[in-house]
Amino acid sequence: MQAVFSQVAVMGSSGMLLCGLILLWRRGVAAYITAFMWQSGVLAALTAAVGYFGNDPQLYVVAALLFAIKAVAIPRLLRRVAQRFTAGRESAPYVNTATSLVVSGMLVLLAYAAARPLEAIADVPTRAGMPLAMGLLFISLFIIVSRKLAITQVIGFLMLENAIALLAVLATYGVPLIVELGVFLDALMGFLVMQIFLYDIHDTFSTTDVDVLKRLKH
Amino acid sequence: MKATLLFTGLLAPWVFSAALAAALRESTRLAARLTAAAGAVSFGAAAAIWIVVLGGEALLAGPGALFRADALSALVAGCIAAVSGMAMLPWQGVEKGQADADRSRVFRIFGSLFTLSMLVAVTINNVALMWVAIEATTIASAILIPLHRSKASVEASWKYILIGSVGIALAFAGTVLAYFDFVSLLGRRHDALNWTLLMEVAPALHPDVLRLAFVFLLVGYGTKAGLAPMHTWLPDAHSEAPAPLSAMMSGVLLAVAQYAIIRWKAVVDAAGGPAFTNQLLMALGLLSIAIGALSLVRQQNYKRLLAYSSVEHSGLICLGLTFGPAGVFASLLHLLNHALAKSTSFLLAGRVLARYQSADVDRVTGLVRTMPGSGPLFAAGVLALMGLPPFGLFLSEFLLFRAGFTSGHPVATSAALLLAGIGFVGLAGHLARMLHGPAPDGVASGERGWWMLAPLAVSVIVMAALGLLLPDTVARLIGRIAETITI
Amino acid sequence: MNANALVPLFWAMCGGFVLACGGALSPSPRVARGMTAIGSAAGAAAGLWLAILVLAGAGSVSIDIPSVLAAAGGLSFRLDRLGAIFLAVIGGVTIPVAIYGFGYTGGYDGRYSMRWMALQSGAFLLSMSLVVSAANVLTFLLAWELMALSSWFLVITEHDRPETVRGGLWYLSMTHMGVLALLAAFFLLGGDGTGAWTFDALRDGAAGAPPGTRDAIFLLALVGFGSKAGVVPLHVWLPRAHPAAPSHVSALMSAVMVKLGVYGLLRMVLDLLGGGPAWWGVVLVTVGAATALTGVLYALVDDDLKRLLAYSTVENVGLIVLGAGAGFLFLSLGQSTAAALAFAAALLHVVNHAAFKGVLFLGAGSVLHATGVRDINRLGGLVKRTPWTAATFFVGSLSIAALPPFNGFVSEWLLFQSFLPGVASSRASIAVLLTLGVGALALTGGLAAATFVKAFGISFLAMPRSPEAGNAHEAGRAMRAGMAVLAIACPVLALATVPVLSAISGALRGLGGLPVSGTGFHAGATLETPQALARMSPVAIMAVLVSAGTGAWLAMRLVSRGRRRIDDTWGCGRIGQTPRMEYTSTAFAEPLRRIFGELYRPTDDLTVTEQPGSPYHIRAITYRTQLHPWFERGVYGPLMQATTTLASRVRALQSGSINAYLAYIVLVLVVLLGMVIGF
Amino acid sequence: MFDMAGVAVEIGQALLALAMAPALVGFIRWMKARMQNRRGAPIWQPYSELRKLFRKDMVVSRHASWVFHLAPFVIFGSTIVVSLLVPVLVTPLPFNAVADLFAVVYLLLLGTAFLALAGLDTGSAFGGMGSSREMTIAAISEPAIALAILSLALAAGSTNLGEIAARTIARPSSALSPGHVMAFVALFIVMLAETGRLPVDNPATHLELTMIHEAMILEYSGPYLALVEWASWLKLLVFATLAGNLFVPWGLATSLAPAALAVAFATTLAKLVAVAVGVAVLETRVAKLRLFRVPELLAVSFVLGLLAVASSFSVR
Repeated sequence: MQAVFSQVAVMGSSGMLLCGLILLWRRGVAAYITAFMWQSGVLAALTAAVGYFGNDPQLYVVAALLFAIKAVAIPRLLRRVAQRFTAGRESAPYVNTATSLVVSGMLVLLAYAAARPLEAIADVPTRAGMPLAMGLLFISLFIIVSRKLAITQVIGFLMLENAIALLAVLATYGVPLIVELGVFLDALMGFLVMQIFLYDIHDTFSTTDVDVLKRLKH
Repeated sequence: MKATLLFTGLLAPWVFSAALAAALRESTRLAARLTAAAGAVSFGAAAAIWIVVLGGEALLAGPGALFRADALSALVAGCIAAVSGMAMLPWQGVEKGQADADRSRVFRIFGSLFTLSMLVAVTINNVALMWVAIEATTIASAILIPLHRSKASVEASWKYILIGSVGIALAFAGTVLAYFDFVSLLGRRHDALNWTLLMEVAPALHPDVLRLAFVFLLVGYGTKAGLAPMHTWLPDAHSEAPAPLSAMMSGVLLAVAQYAIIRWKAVVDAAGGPAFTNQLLMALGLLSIAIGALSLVRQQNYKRLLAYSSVEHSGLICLGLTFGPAGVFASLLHLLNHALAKSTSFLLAGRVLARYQSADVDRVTGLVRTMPGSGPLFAAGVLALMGLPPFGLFLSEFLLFRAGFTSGHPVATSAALLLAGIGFVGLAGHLARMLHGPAPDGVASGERGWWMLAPLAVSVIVMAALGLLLPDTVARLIGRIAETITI
Repeated sequence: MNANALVPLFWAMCGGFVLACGGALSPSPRVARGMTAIGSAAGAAAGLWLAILVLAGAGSVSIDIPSVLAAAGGLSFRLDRLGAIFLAVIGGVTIPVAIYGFGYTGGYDGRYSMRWMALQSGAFLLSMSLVVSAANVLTFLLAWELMALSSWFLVITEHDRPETVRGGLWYLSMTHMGVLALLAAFFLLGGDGTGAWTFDALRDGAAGAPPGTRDAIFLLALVGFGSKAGVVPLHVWLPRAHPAAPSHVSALMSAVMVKLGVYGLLRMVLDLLGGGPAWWGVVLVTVGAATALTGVLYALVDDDLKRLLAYSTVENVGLIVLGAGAGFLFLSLGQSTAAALAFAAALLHVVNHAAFKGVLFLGAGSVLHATGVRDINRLGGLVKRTPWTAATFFVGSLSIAALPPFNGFVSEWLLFQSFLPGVASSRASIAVLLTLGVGALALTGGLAAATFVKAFGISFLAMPRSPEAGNAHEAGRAMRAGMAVLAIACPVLALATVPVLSAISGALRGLGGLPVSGTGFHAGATLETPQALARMSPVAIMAVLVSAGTGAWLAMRLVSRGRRRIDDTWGCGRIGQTPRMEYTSTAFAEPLRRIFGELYRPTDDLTVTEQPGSPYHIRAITYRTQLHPWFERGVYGPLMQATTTLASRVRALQSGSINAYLAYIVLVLVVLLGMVIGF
Repeated sequence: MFDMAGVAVEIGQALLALAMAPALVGFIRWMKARMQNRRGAPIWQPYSELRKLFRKDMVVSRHASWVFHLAPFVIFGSTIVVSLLVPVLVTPLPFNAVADLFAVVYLLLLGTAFLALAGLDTGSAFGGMGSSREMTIAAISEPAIALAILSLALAAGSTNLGEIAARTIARPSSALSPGHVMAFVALFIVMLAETGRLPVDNPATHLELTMIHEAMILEYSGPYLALVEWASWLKLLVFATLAGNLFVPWGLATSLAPAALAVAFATTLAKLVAVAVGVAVLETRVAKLRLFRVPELLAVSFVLGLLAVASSFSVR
């Protein structure tokens, strides 16, 4: 029973990590949105699985909420934004694809090194997935840093929140409900504000490429 | 019962003010007065909390001790209530120039929410909900930055929201790691993330996991506290945001982030001893003082000047935390003094900007002649920031450097002294040129709206009182914090 | 008169100065000026009386107010004899300056706010008198910083002139850097901070401090107090701030505030640290000699009257530090009587310099008030138009040039004498240093005489060189009274050298290893150095000089029967003398500028514009000369250059690209994680 | 120490010096004339000059102020005070108890400063040039004098003229020590500079480029000119006696016995004649130095003073 549970956990987190890597590999924004959608879906499923194995009924509610918001609502909003503004392709990111993949590899290694003390004291079966969650966290940070399109940065930020949610689910079977709700509310509000700003940037600069945002110096 | 009354007195007014501002679409005058009244009530409650906490025990209220106010939260809540109360006054609203009812309505709504979230952050016991409240402050303030639509303000708002959210997300990762450490020791309890419980359990927690968590927490909350090199959002946000918002952000939002750092430093120190956290905080503190002070030397925009001065003072406060109990006392006093001085200076900078229509230091001259009321007060604010007596910052820097030397860090303190000196020269140069010289043509001379200056004059007098007399209530409160925080 | 009877006198002093500050609330500017003058004079009188009582042996005044600023150690005052000497100097100079100020600031009525000036003058005087009576670190530094701030406001009173604001900026920045050094010095002195922060506790703690810390404290004190005193290379603010300030303020700053740097140095290095190794004395002697020579060399060739006086202040501070340095040297060699003499000579020069520098600055202020011109090359003939100013400036010039009947000669003589025992009895290396010290002292004395013959001769004598000088008018009654009091003080101080010197040696008894008992370096009315090395009585010299002079006058009147005829000055028989033919200040100093050419490295440019027709008929010759600014180019230029390049590199950090900003955060995260993994 | 006899002798000695001063200058002029095989004016010519000047009318410049009128008396007075101090016939003098060698130097500096101010007062270019150069030379010669005094004080243990002369008498060997000789030469060079003798300044000319001392007193006439000239001659005598009696003090009377005084008068007269001959020979042999070479001369004197002080270290 425990072995199956840890198998599911590792499978889920490595799936999410793969979705993250897609952002580094592909150039089209549409591909990014689908990758994010799948990642959120896997996260919701994993949360439900942890709820089932760790027999904690609250997690089902969290999984449903997560799926509804992150796998359905946000991708639709993102698609609407993507169609209206972007040229559909990430023009020239600061780091070309080959190097980004190498760097992401290095980051996952760093995650394993950093997560060593976590695994040392964890007694939950899902501990094997924690380094992967940390890895996803670093990779989403790298995405935000290296991509030029504003919408890609937003997606990177959402992935960062997914990574932290994954870490929470794996490490502590989810944070207390009231905190979970608070985090959801913040994530949603944050995304909405970012969306408003995306419209703002498009209206004033008629592009969402972050390079134009270099007027405020020194 | 008394506690819940005080907490509602502290938080409820801002909720009403936000709601009323939203509801009363037309009569902005009434909404403005209500906000001012709300500010006053909230400040009264904060003062009451201050007195009660001084009496001895921490205030607990709400279901499962959700809200808790000990000496530290009383201090920071007091600062927030005072600064926000002053900043949200109707005439301090958005610049008088464009009297646009809709804009000032938006400002009042989200300004009240911004203050509410800050007050909740410092009075909530659960550290995760504290994170949620701080994230809420980012969102509420981000909306207010592009109030005056321009290329620069849009850019500033995007940078603010993105850097702020990424930074604060890391802080949540740290919180999760700490929670994981707690759970793996004592299992899942609903009140696990209460700060008081964490402090009790801390000696039993695993030091190396908490150290990893503290790295994430420090980088996360450091971004909000304006510590270098995560400070990059601060100058852009302040040079574009309306002056009252910059006053609140620079004055007290940094203080809330420092509050969070202090809370978590106490927990991590209880677990693995202060060596690790002191090392980190000293490095980041010195870096912030260096970058803040050196950026003052050639800065031509006086709003960005005040922003970089915030980075420097934030660095000083973090450096002070590493100098033992005397150092903590000095840095908390510095936090209080800086909140007052910075918010007053920003509000006055707003008035100067409205009159001179230019943020360039070279185009603002003869301030003493053209604005005989705001000029001297602005000078007083900047002189306070430079650390000159009779204002409080001189006293807190005196104590801070004294603690630095006596706690055995002469080299770090001397470096901080030198950098503070460079910052002083930078500020002095710009202030001297702005105050004196002939008034540029096309700038009307004479002060308008003397009664607008009343609250600012009161705050300058309070700063001088803090500098020359250091009232006993303040000294005792901060003394108690220093004992509870440091081990 | 036990000590606590003096306490009300202390509060009376503070009350007087607060009354001066009260001028800020006065209805009219004239009332504000009046309150400033009365308040300052009253406070100063109380201070002077208090100082005299303490010096006369009524013990020390000590007042503690632990409640105010308790967290930082509370306020506590203790006026002992060393502080009393400086308080006497403050009181003595402030009374005439306050009277003078009332007249001088009349000219400011329309232009600057008299209320603000009243507030700042009161604060300035109050903070100065609190600095000398502070007894713990917080009070000292609070008063010190308030003194710096209020004096900055006074310096930039005439803020509509850009160079005033620049001068003020130099002053504020250098003073603050000095305060930072003082902070470090005091806190290092405090050790681990467990003990109290009063001077007594620091004194006991300092004895046990490791030598490395004591040396660091000494150097920091030298930088901190040296920047206030104007020791080379920290003197550059003096010639910039003094000419910019109103003259009565620069009189106060030069005569009194600069001496508080010396007070601080003596208090910390002599009293608290109790002297140190020989190299401390060597450093002070070298720095003192360098300061004296730099000051006088730059004063010599300066054409701006007030900047000339500012450089001469640097020179006199150099002499004082030279004396103190010799004192520390003898202390480290164990010759405590010679050390006592050297310190006494330095302190006597502090007192004397306050008198004659005060009257000189007030005179310069009166010249500025009368003509509006500070450039000596455009003055002249003022002796007939402003006789009072000329007479008082004359007395001041003779005193500062150390010429016999006046007090300058007495303290210069004592400085020479204080070097003699050291040269005679100490190790060869120190003997050579002190011999060069004597050489430097003599050269400074000679050049000072040349400087002030130039300053007085060119500004006041012969014919006016410009219309402004031509129709100058004498200063008002108040200004004349102020100048007269200080001018009279010069010969009086010379005559009263014996009581002043015994008060000074009383103050020095028992400080940091100096002999507890000992004569006041006098036998009856004549000054006598230890082992009767030399005796000199200023009273006798003045008496014989005056009688010889009047004798000659009487003899001449008896012998000569000729009449006097007024005629033109000799112009080689052809042409009458015009003002353009007179020697100007630049010309007067030109020989010495050429002799010390290596030090000045002047860059002269001479442009001759001929008549358009022929090259032989010249329309105009313009001559501009500029001295090589050693300190600005050697010390401060590179320093500021380094800061600005560093600053611009830090500015580049804020490059504008959001990716870079996010990269910084990730970088910090990775670095700190590295530390955790490595920890 | 304040016995009346001593004071009387002291005043007498000062008056004697005053009387001998014109004769000394007359002798030097006569000596130079003879060496240039001219007959030259008799030695007492300066006395008649003084008598003539005291009786003549005085022309005062229109621009002169009270400084111009005060200067002659201060110059004359200060030189008289110095002559009271210098041991012409007898040591130790009562006035020595209240003033020492530094006082002498600074009293002479007082005279020079007043002369320079008087030069500036009339507003003539000559006066300005003279006083500028005079103050330059006075300023540079200060360190040389100071070191000469320092070396004497180290040898004698005090800067008091009385003690210096007494010590040298007591220990004749020290008179020939290298330090003593070098101090003498240093003081001699400074004497030439201070009293305006040839290598530094030409007393006999009124050519504006070369005269320094003469330029300052150009405007004086009648009794004022007499006083100033007399004072400068007395200064020359004072320096000569200083050079003589401090470095070669034998023959000085140490008691007030008339016989001792007579012997002292004879030896002092001899020394003065020797110094005068020396100055005269020097002045005929040497041409006037360019103004900007004078500092080198005074630098030599400074170095000699330094060596004199250094040698006193070794001897100890």
